[in-house]
Amino acid sequence: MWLVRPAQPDDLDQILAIAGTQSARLSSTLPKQSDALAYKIEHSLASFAGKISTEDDPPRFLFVLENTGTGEIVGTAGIDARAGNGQPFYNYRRDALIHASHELGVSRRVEVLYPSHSLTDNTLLCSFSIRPELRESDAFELLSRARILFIADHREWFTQRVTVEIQGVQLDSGSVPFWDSLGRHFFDMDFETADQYSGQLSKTFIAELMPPNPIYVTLLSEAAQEALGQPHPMTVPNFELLQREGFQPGCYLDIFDAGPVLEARTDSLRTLVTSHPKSLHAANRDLGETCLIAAGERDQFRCTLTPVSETLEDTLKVPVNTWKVLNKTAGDRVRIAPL
Amino acid sequence: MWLVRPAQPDDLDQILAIAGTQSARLSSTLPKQSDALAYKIEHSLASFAGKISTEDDPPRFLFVLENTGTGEIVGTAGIDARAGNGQPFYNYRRDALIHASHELGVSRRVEVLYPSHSLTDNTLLCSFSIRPELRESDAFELLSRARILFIADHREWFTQRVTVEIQGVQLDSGSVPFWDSLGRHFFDMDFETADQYSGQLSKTFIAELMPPNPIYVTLLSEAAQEALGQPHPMTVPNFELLQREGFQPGCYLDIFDAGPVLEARTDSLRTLVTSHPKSLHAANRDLGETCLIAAGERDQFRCTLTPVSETLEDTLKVPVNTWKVLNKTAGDRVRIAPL
Amino acid sequence: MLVIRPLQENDLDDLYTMAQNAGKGLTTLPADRELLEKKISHARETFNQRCAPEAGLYLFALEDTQRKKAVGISGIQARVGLDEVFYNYRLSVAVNASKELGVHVRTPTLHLSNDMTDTSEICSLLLSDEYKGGGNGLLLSRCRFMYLDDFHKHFSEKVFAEMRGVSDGQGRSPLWDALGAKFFDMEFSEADMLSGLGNKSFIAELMPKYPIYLPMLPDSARAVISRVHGNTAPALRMLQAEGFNFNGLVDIFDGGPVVEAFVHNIRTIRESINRHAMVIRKSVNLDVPADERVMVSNRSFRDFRVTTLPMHCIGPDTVSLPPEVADALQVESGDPVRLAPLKESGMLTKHIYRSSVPGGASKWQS
Amino acid sequence: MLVIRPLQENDLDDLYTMAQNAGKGLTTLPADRELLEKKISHARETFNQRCAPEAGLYLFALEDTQRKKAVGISGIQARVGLDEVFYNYRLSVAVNASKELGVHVRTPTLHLSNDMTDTSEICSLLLSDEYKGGGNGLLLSRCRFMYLDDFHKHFSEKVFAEMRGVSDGQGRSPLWDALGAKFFDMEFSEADMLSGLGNKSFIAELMPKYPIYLPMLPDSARAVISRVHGNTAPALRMLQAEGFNFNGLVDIFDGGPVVEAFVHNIRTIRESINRHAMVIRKSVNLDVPADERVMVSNRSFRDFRVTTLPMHCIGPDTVSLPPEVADALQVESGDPVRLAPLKESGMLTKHIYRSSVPGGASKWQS
Repeated sequence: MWLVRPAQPDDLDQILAIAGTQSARLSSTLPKQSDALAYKIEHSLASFAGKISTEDDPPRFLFVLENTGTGEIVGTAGIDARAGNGQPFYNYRRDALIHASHELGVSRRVEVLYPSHSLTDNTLLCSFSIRPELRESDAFELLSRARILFIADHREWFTQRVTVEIQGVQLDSGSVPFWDSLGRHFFDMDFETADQYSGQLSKTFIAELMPPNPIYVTLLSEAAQEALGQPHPMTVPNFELLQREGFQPGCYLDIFDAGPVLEARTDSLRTLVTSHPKSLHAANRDLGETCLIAAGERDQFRCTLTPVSETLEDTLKVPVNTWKVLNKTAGDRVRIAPL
Repeated sequence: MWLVRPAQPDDLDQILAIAGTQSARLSSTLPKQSDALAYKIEHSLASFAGKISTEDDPPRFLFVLENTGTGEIVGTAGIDARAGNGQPFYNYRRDALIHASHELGVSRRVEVLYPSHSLTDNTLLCSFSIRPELRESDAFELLSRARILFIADHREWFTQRVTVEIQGVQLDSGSVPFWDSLGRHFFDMDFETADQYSGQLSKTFIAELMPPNPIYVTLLSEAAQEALGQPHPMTVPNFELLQREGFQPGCYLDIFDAGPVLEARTDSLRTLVTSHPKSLHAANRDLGETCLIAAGERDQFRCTLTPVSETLEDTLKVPVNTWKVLNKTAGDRVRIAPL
Repeated sequence: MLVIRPLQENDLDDLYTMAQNAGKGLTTLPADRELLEKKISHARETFNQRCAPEAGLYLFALEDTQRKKAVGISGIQARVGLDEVFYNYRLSVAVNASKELGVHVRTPTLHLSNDMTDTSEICSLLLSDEYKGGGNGLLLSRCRFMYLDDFHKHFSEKVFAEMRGVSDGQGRSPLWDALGAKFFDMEFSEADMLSGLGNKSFIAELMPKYPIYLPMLPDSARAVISRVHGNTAPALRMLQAEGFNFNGLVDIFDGGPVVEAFVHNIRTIRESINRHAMVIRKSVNLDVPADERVMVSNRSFRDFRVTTLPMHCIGPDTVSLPPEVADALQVESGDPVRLAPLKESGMLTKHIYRSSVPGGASKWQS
Repeated sequence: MLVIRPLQENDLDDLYTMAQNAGKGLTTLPADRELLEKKISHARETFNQRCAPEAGLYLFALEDTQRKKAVGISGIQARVGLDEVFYNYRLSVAVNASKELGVHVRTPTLHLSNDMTDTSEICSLLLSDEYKGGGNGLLLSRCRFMYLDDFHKHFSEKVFAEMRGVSDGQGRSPLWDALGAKFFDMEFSEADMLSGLGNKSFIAELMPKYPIYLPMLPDSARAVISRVHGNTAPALRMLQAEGFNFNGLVDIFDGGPVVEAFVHNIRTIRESINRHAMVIRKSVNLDVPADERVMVSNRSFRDFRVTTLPMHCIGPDTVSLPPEVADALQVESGDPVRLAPLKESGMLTKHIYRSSVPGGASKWQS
């Protein structure tokens, strides 16, 4: 069975292996260095345990997707309780000014990218990675949506709005048109390097190197203009899943690759709205509609997929096998959501 | 009875009288000069008649509130189909940047006002004025909401979003703290003069005189900072009415007095959602719940208040007196909305 | 003889012909009869002191006295940016550095600027092709410096010139194509013309207001910023020889540089000397090479006249003027005149025994 | 005798004492022993050419040779803004005008600027109180210009100085209170100190990046922009007399002005002359008033030494040096030395028969 649970120190090597096979964009929130990753897991465990204040170094949660049959880790997903983690969370806000001359009868829409920190402190979904062969599977959906069930059961830890960044356009050659047209001139490094640094906790280098003035879109290369707000083709399944969840692209873009930044009201997330707390009971058969099921508070949180044979007012019948994966027993509280 | 109908050339003098007694803020959309007002009425009639394209000089509608007993005009209300009327519609967008130093452990929210044209081309409610003694009456509500019923029946003329500007803080002395702290330095004129000019069609002077760079809020006077997004006390009834209608203050402010700019999705406006088309039938008695009732397309539009004695699936029974005011007869289509 | 004198109403036809032949790129003198007529009338008001000093427009004609024809023009605008807004880009450098990452990047940046506002501009230089060479261009340009210094109360301490930027044979400007054209829905020549006609509110309305980071422009555009048009290179060298320096500002349309100098530092002024006129009977061969001639001015505000004269006419206290020169300058014996070198080299030096020019050469003697 | 020479390791104690007595406001020399030690070591590397030329920091001590004590210091930084980002505000004017409405408004505006990047700065001037007067301050400051010109390949063509801005007795700066304090959560003195310690990333992080419109600041703050602290007024006058001009840039914290000059235009350089040393036996009374003395330098890059000498020691080709002066300068008869006036007036003039300084006085003779 597929299980989503908090990342543990023992998972380190397997997570590193996943991070190594992923595309570059992932690195900004999932470090590829052993030390940095070990710290991230440690901080995540403290966050799950409720030992981290939201002020100075806000909670960051890292989940893994485990194949319970083999014990293998095949994916990761994270939540930063506060985007920016106590520092500015950088985006470009895409807006337009109207340049019009009454006398000449000219009116022109001039698109501008404004440096913005407006999404700072929103809750952020991040660090999503999964083995390529699972990209179209139910496990993919489980890994992504388990986070929403965690939020539903720990609502007070999170903010009114949730944000998620989608990887932007990167060519097969590895070049990123938006970066090449803008960021490269100011950061004097390649996209991968910048992306790697941005995964580090101090964002001082962005304050130091990012151009502080608004950028006129018309002065970007054509390829960069076309990439504005466009998701990388590889991320389309994820993009669509998040849109079904209720996330909408707004006016914000990633500062490095101009990928879309999605936003949603936390309390309107589909998984949160359609999920219900139930008490756990045994089903006789392994049949029924497949649902997401989550249980356990804080660091005991577990989430898996289960067939549901019957669901009444407050009770839920699922195979005992599911109980085991969740570490729960009859009568315990669980939360269920349709797939 | 109170009747809202398109302004006519004959109403000119009475409208001027109202404009003269109103506070300064009104002038930006309701001119105080006879010539300008005559042109506005003429353009409005052409707009009602559907003779105005939305491109170059978009439709602008001016309604009046008439006491049908005396023929007296006691209020005005307008709709600009496209805010800016083909030129930029200026606002400040209030946003914040985070200035943080990791090393020094400092993090500060720096509020910034960005010049913005984002609300350009939204439908705009404007030119609202009413005799002071009617400010708490049903007539007040009729005048304001009649416009929404007009929009409901001519939906294709209007855009997805509706905007309305609320007058900002002005002291009894006539001084406007936000203007005194910002605009005055650049426009080199008093608030009334600037406001008056902004009612004119060419916004060239704003492009020429408005500071193009973002403004740091912390450098404004304290009085100006306090005035940001605050409605003038006199506008509170209107502000509340609009909020009940579904308008919300967002991040936009008036460039002259920093009054709040409200926004709503057109199709979510309460009057639009709760109104229904019905066919007109006679009631025997002058009793029943008072409702808004509108009828007539384009320049034939009329809206009044009526007691409704009975409302069935598609029929509505109201006193024959109401028919007369609406210029309608039995079986004609009308639109009704609860008060 | 070629004589500098204030522009007059009856120069209109000659001026119009010159403007037509000049082609595009001279925004201050477009070939528009009505506009030229206005300019002449403005200049007349200025010389007759019937307009406010700061609104002054001083236009000088180079007249071929035999043909009674204006064959060149040059001007000084007392103050720019008072009526219209005067725009430039300031070429500035933004440095972004991260010590931690060892990154240090300098980004040349263009900032919209009105910093020349209220400064005097030398402008409108135009010379008929057939009169080019022989120092006529130098006379037309440099005569203005003597005027600037003699009547310095009417001008700013600093004076500047806008140099025409790079464009190709078809009048296409690489900077305009990469920048201006993206914001103005028109051709370079049209924008240039509109701006020359004095209609500048379209600039406030359509111009990008935020700084332009140069690395975002193509190489072809970056390459021409602060560079002059090939035809203007001699004029730039002349001004540099006078002590003008690039001041960091460039034209918003074509990127041509602005050069400036403090009036008291301009070489023509530093090296000029005053003498008294001595009208002589003896005829003088005026037709000597440019580097053997000096400029001589009558120091008149209302009827400023300048011509050239062989250097050997300069004496210790006086300068000898043959009658036709005295006539052209409208001076008589005993009147004060001012002399300054026409060409680069300090050949005037050997003829000087005493200098009486305020702020002139003596200050630098050592 | 007072002699200028390169700063040395054993000057640390004297330097520290001076820095302590100087109080706040000298950001380039805070009273921090470790930092001062680093500076000395940096200067030693520079004089010994063991660091890249653009990283050079040239620090000179004024030594009282009797007491074997450093009593003053002055410096040149070869290039600013290469290691750290160098910030200023540019005081610019924005003009907004509407012809239609007859409105014309000029708004002084501060733009964040890094335009001094890569330019040489004269800095770190400090003189013990007991040695003030008698031309010692002039010697300490002006000796640098001779060095700048003799070794101009190590420096930029233009050189600048930041002048301390206005603050009150308690070290409060009106501009800081009105502007900086609203963005930096600290006192002026703390920001000044942090900046002096070379920690400038906090500026990139906390500084407002958009232009500041001056009409939005209180009168008290506007009034001090580009004005100098009372204590600094004499230094400013001295630099102005040398030909330094305000270049439109001001300090981001206290609004003090930046003044600059082309090295070849600096008066000390223009009026300096070269001679050969002639060591004499005869004793000379060195203790004459400052305006009768000249500076004399040994023109050495590694061991630059300057002292003063009565003017009458200057001959047509040589300068007569009493043995103790020759010793102090470490020169022998026949060695080239350079002379320049110590005080304002051109009193050196009458002693000059021949000038051999490249780019020096001869160029200006007329």
